Amino acid sequence: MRRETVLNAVLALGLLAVPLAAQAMGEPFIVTLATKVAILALAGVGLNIALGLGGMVSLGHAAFFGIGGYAMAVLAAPVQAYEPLMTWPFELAGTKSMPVIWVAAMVAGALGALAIGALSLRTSGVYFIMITLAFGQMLYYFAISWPAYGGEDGISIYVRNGFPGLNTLDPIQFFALSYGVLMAALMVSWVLARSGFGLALAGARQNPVRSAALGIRPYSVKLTAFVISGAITALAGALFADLNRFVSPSMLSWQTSGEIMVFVILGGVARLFGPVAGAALFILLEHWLGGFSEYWKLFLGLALLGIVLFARGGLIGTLAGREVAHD
Amino acid sequence: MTEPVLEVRDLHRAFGALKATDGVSLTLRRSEIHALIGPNGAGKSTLIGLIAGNLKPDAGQVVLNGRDVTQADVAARARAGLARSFQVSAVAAELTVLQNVVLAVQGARGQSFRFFRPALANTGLRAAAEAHIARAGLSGRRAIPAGDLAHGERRRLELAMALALAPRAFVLDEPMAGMGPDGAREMTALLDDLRHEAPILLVEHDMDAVFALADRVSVLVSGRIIASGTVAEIRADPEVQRAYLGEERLE
Amino acid sequence: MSLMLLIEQALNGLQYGVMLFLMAAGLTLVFGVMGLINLAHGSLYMIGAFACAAVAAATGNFWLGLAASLAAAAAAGALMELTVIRRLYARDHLDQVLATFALILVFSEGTRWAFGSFPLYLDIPRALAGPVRLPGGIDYPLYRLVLIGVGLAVAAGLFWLIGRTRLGIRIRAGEADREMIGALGVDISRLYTIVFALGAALAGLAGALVGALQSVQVGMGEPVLILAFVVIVIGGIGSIKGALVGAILVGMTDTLGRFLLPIAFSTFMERSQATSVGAALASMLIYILMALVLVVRPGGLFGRA
Amino acid sequence: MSALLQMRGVTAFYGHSQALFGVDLDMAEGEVVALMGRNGMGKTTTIRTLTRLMPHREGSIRFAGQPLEGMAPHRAARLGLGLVPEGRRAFRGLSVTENLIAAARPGHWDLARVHALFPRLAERAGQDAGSLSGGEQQMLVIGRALMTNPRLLILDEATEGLAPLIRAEIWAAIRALRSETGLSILVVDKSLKELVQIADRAVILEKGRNVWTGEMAGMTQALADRYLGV
Amino acid sequence: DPVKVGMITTLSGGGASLGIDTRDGFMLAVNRAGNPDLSVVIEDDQQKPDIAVQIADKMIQSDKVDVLTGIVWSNLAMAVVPAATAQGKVYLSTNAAPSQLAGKGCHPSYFSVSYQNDNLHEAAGAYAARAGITRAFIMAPNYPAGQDSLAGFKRFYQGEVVAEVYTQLGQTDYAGEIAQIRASGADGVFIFLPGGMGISFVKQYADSGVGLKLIGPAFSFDQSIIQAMGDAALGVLNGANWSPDLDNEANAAFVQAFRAEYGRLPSVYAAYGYDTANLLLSAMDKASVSDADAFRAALREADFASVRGKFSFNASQHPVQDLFMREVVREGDILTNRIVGVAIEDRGHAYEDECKM
Ligand SMILES: Nc1ncnc2c1ncn2[C@@H]1O[C@H](COP(=O)(O)OP(=O)(O)OP(=O)(O)O)[C@@H](O)[C@H]1O
Ligand SMILES: Nc1ncnc2c1ncn2[C@@H]1O[C@H](COP(=O)(O)OP(=O)(O)OP(=O)(O)O)[C@@H](O)[C@H]1O
Ligand SMILES: [Mg+2]
Ligand SMILES: [Mg+2]
Repeated sequence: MRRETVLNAVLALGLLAVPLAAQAMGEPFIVTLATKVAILALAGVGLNIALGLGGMVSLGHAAFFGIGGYAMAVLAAPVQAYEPLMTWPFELAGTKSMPVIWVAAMVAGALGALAIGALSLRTSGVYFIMITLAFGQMLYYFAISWPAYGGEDGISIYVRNGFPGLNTLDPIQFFALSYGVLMAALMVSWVLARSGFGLALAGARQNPVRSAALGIRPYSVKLTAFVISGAITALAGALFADLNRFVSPSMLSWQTSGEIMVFVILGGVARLFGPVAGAALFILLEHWLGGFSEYWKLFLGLALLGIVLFARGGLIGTLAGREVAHD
Repeated sequence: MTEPVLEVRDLHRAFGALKATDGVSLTLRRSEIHALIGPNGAGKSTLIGLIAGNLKPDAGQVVLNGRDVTQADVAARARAGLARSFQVSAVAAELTVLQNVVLAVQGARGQSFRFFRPALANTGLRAAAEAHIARAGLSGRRAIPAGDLAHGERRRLELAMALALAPRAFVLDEPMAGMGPDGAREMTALLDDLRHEAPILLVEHDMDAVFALADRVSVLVSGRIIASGTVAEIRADPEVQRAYLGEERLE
Repeated sequence: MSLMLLIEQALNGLQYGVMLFLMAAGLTLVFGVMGLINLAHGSLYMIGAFACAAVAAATGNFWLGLAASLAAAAAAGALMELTVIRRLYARDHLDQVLATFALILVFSEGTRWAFGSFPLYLDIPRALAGPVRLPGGIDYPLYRLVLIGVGLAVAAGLFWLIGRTRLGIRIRAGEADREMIGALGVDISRLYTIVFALGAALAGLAGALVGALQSVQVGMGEPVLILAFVVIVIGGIGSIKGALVGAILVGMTDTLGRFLLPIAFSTFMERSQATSVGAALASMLIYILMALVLVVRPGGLFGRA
Repeated sequence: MSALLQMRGVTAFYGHSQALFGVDLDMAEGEVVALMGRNGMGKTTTIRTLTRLMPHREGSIRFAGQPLEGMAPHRAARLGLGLVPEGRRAFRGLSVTENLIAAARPGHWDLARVHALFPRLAERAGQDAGSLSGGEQQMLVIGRALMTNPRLLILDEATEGLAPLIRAEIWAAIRALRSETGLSILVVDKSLKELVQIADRAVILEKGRNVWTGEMAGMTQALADRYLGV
Repeated sequence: DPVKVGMITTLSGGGASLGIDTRDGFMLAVNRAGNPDLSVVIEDDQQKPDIAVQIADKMIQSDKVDVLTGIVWSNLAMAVVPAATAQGKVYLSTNAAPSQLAGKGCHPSYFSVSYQNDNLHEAAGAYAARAGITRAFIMAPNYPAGQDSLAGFKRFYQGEVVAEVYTQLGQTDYAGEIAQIRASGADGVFIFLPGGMGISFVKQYADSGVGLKLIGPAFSFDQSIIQAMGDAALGVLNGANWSPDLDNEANAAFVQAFRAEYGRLPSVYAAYGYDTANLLLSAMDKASVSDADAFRAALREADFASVRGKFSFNASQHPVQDLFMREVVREGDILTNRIVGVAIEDRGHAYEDECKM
């Protein structure tokens, strides 16, 4: 078995075992922390499809993360206020059902990614980074001054949304749900990378001119990947909103985009479990250093710096060796 | 006479004040190798770019199998059966030789939007790719990332990818460049063979190969075709000697 | 709305644009010319402002502070290049993003450690304080006029350095093919250290000059960084001229947008609502501008596509 | 004639895979040596270790009396190594003239002489090097290397992609170079016919090892057949 | 009985100075009381709502705190408070007190010790006419707190509002707005520009030579900020419910102890933190935290010596207090605030009728 496969298994099992143990020992906050890791890793898995597989360095993925979050709020807030979602042209009630919210978030994320991607993919390189950032900022400023959903204050959904057969208010059950979604997304990402589409995407990333000469439109391939990526990140956004029972424009800020990207790079770009490793390490550092000094961010910075300089290829790359599968 | 597979009609393309392609017309007929020679900077690669769709002409038409493809993009022309190689090797550097060629086969078959089936587990794709790799003489290097290949090997990969498109016409930009003498010889034999599958528009500075292979030769100078004919006619043309071949070739 | 006010607002837009250019100038140099994404550019800007404020407070002399800002930022830049950045040239943009993101944390919290969490005092030098009367009767702050002058001088200097000197040629050659310029006998490492320090010094200069008008506090660099990126991307990366034009375009759009949009909306909306909606749209305006420019010209206004 | 270059038992690796297994290469001042071998045999790798673009693992390299071990590429270049690399690598984004003067050092070769050698470069002086035709780029990088006024000019496939007429001109220029300026030249090229006319000696590599070294005149058809496939 | 307090506040990044003052004021009172039953855990929310929510979860789930406090920003409070009070935790606000929590969203476990967000703007509005501002140019960033602030100003303002301008959140250059002020024909300017935005505006405004009277809420002209404005801030009026020169015994002791302990003058945030801790201590003396109803009743009594002098809670558990007008003055080396008059006496807040509790 390849070392990376072993490492992936360790990560998958570790992320499962830690909260279970914490639950047994009566440390519910560790469970919450693990849930956060799973959800942010999910956002990273989404970004990794665009960034790792497709080479699209998007600094605007907070847009999809936020779209997912707001999709949750838009659907759940009316229920909380005992009002219909809309009355015109037909009456539609909101919902507190997670599966419905997830579908809505993914559709909204996919549509957002389609619109943003279609325009952004005209550019490449650093211009792509910046145009995705621009779209993210537009949504951010829009959300700040959108009074219906609290503007800068955001909006609280006091009770977590429901999932058939589960008590989502119980931290461990909500964790299980988030973990399951993460694993499903990793599966999708794995199948995608090995598929014919994944190969076409790799070709489009590495040599778009050549790809076109082979009859593959790099634009269409990349846009498709971007839409899938946006949908997964939006799903993560919906879950994150449910974790906090709260949505605000900060989900849409460029710092959020940057953090999602940091998870991916930290874990290892284009590595299946890279976002999981990256999110886990980042949250762990943040949690551990936070209790350590008022200036903990200084140490966080130094730790990150050490990792970039000396652990090339991210955590997975360093631990599992550089070679990527060439089977 | 059969209808030409590829026909270029009065193409024009300028870069600023420079007329890189200045009214070029030429045809490529079934089973022939049509060599395009000319001094450096004459506009050969520009012409290939116009034919393949990487560049848009200012005026003129490109007709492939009787269909006007002037407005079609690069990918559409590739699907319509046009295979090109690049003067500077253009490969996906992190993919292996095999993956590169599978990518090409998959592109040609229009199977690039399959989301579930692993590409390399697809025996149909894989077998076809392996055959092309063998033909280009790279069998032993199948699992090497394309970026790690030596220069000459990369040229072979270029050709393998062109073969993988199973095209109606080849447009090859200096396939011999960078190949050692034995490589050039193998390539010559391979192209000789290939012309029966699809005709070849061959841009090449290796005159040994051109004179051995070409059914017809056109000479491009400053964006215009100044002569066109058989190898013998071209070699004897004093204008061509002066502009391109030099005295050495007078023998 | 009077014509005079409109003219004054246009002047404000120009001034704001030139200020943005000052911030963006160092970034263009490092980012456009060396091909390095330096998110910590804003930190160098902050260091310049803090150095200037600290020295000006200690000596009572703004100009000494200004000199200190150049020195401190250049030193920080050189140190950063020698210890971190030079290991990143060969890496892709992503590693650069992560490393310089980490540097932001280090610089911000380090500054907070050294200077505390409270904003520092820095005022414009007495000689340049107060407004002057322009033809047409506009009272305009002298300091802002001086900023316009400095910005244009920096633009000219950079234009000359990059476009006309052999140093500039070598830097650009290094960006195109770093290995090759080294193989031809140019000590590209040292050159890059110098350029990076120069870019940092420009950031520090901008921090000090602009800091005198704004608030000198930890975190002041990040919003500036985003704006500076917007500016150079609109102008086209690697183009000093583009950065200048981009900056002025952004300055004009932002200032006039903030001014005119609420007025425009109030023609068909209630006042409070019009100001709010107009302001909301105004805050998105420069991003809309950037997206429009890039959709139409994917390589920016003056960039190579 | 004094020894200009001495490479002894040089080995080199790309990651874990070994590309050179002990290469020897000696050159005297003013000599023209052809480095030959089939595709992928290690010619470029040998040149890369010599110009310090990659480290060697074992063996020694001395140039102009100095050991090159651990030396940065730019320092080695300043000792007098002028490289025309495989695959051209002109500086895109710079004009033709800027390419030429970027790394120029004073000496025999200046802009005027390079323009005289390749008039096309004078015609394209202001054009972005990235948009030159392939052959024009090749001329440009030769000119660029000459502008550093090297003691040893290294040409890795320098005539690849050039029209016969130009190629003949370049060979003529190289012949002139060696007779007029006494420049030493290490040349990798696929055209044996042309190499025979200008090189004093040949070194043939196979799979990263020396398999034949000798006077050019001693290059028999059998040897060429066996190692070069001619 | 032991009481465990979880303090969530901003200790890193640009807004850290506010959180640090909150913490220092609170801990000053805790240390002075020396009550061994009171323990405090403090965490940095980085000014991010999602982090604040997670810290709250952690403090409730792992640290098992009884009382939460310390949040500086309204948007963070909105993210944390409803969920915390729903889980039966007491929340004592040291600063942020958004209208939602004062009106419809009021809760028996939620106490604002500081004010209701609108109060200081109301003070400015009520006093403006007395300061000779009859034609006001009013301005705030375009976000909910900004919109509330302009509404709060207008609630008690007697004069005419000649222009109402929303700036961008985080904006640093105000040349455009200053030009509008100059052209507006106003005779005074009300601004609500918290943090760095205020510093930038005031410096640029002073340099522009416009010279109209400037008035605002205390947060924009507080101790932590005016030093950075320098003389440009001199003479600016700001509405407040506390001032270092407020003449009462508790305040004199507080200011002196704070200076001795931290070597700087306290800000309003420090004062609110100090009062909050003393309120809590007073309740601990009267009731056990395990009896939630009794403990809340004890808090409601507000039986402590506030640095603000008069202090009581109204039905929505927000303070009823005097609002003042302060002016920025120079005292020796440092800039500080001095009271120039009372703006509104015994002010509660505008949303009381909406609170059904
Ligand atoms: N994008 C461009 N912008 C400006 N000039 C260009 C551009 N592309 C090509 N040229 C010019 O057009 C002319 C033709 O170039 P082209 O690459 O077609 O030549 P070629 O015949 O392929 O030469 P070679 O045999 O050397 O490859 C050259 O002079 C070149 O400098
Ligand atoms: N970047 C690289 N990474 C890994 N292996 C490489 C790399 N470059 C070359 N090689 C390998 O090293 C060996 C020697 O290559 P080299 O480029 O030196 O050959 P060469 O003699 O110059 O061939 P050519 O005539 O094709 O240019 C080859 O087997 C090649 O595959
Ligand atoms: Mg060409
Ligand atoms: Mg080679």
